[in-house]
Amino acid sequence: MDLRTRWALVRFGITFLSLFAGWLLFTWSLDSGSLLAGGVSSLAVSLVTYPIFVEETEAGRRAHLPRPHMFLLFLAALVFSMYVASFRVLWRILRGDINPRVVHFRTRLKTDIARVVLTSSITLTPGTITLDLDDDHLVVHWLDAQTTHSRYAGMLIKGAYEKLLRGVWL
Amino acid sequence: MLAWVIRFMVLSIVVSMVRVVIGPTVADRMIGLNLVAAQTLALLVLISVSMERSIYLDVALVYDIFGFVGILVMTRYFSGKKGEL
Amino acid sequence: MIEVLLVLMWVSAVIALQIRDMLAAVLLLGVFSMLSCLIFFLLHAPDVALTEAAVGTGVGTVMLIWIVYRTGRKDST
Amino acid sequence: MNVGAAVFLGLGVLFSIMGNVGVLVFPDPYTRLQASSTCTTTSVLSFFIGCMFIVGWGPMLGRLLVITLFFFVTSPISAHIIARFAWKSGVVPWRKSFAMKRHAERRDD
Repeated sequence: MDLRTRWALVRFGITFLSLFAGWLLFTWSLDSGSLLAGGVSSLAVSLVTYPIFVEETEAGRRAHLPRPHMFLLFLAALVFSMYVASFRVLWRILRGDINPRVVHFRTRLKTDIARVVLTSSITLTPGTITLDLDDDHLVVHWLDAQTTHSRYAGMLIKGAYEKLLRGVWL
Repeated sequence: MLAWVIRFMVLSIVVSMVRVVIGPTVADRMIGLNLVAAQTLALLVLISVSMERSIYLDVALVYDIFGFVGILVMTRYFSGKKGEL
Repeated sequence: MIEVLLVLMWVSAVIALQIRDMLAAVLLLGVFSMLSCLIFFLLHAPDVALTEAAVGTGVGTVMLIWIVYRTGRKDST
Repeated sequence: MNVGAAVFLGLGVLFSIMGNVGVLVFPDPYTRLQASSTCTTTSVLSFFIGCMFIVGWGPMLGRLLVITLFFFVTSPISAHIIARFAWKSGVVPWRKSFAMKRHAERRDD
């Protein structure tokens, strides 16, 4: 069994487990018939779609599989900072003074999935929206800009997320 | 309490329709559509929780998936044509 | 509550008929189908609402956008 | 109705009001998108968490978790593609200094 076959098996297992977890959450029953139907259908679907669900790269396993405890920590930090930033934007809307600017900066994350998660979490935090992502170059619209210097703006916007994400994906 | 929240969300959809109607550019109308879609999703979930039937939540999931596909297709077709907005 | 939604559907349909920009008309029809899905849901018909959500919001919008893309955006008349 | 549900539903109502006000008062599509998409994401997420407090342990909780997860993935992506559509089609962002300068020029005329 060479390395490619083993990696394909791992990808197939990930796809099957996530589909089956979705089935369990959605039906919420432990009948044998329900479990059998879910298992057979998620087996069939994951046989077809595993090359799309987890992409094949040459980077190795650690680039794709997140560390679970760091990922949960990242989600908790994301939801907390979402609420804090929502209150800040609410104050901005009430007072009516906004200073929107478009800033450019680069990220140091290496894998594609980590970059996509960074982009989504920047968009999800109120006050900043990612306009474009080109390889490692982000264009961000910032509601109350304090600086337009690329490096400081990057430190202020992506600061904590990037540090946490470097722990999650490699 | 849920009934009052549902009535409030219907009023909120009425207010956010204003941006769909008066928006000067197409991007503004698309923002209004996204806002109406998110609030309709919240309204579907709130109504089905107040009715206490788990079957009704399927509609919310299908609605979420197809609204996302609709917005994706809208921007996908028209991002190639420049200067028409 | 249903009366408010019906008035809103009427407003969006009339504006979608009157407007010159075809893409904006398609967006308003998307709002129309969302509100009609909500009305079916309020009238205790979740299966009809499911079909309306799939067809009206997804497939109908995709087909209309494709037609607008093939023919042109401005209404000539 | 327990306390957690009341708190989260109240937060959702508050953010929903502010999202609508922001969409109505802000000057250009990007700032409107800031107000609408992100404040409304927070409000809808608050509604979902409040509904989870209401329904308790049961089959509705699983479906609510699936819907919340899917919304959490799709909402920032749809906001991002709307912003990218506006950016690619050449909508100029509103800037404070430009508006002030134009206002001063208009005063001089």
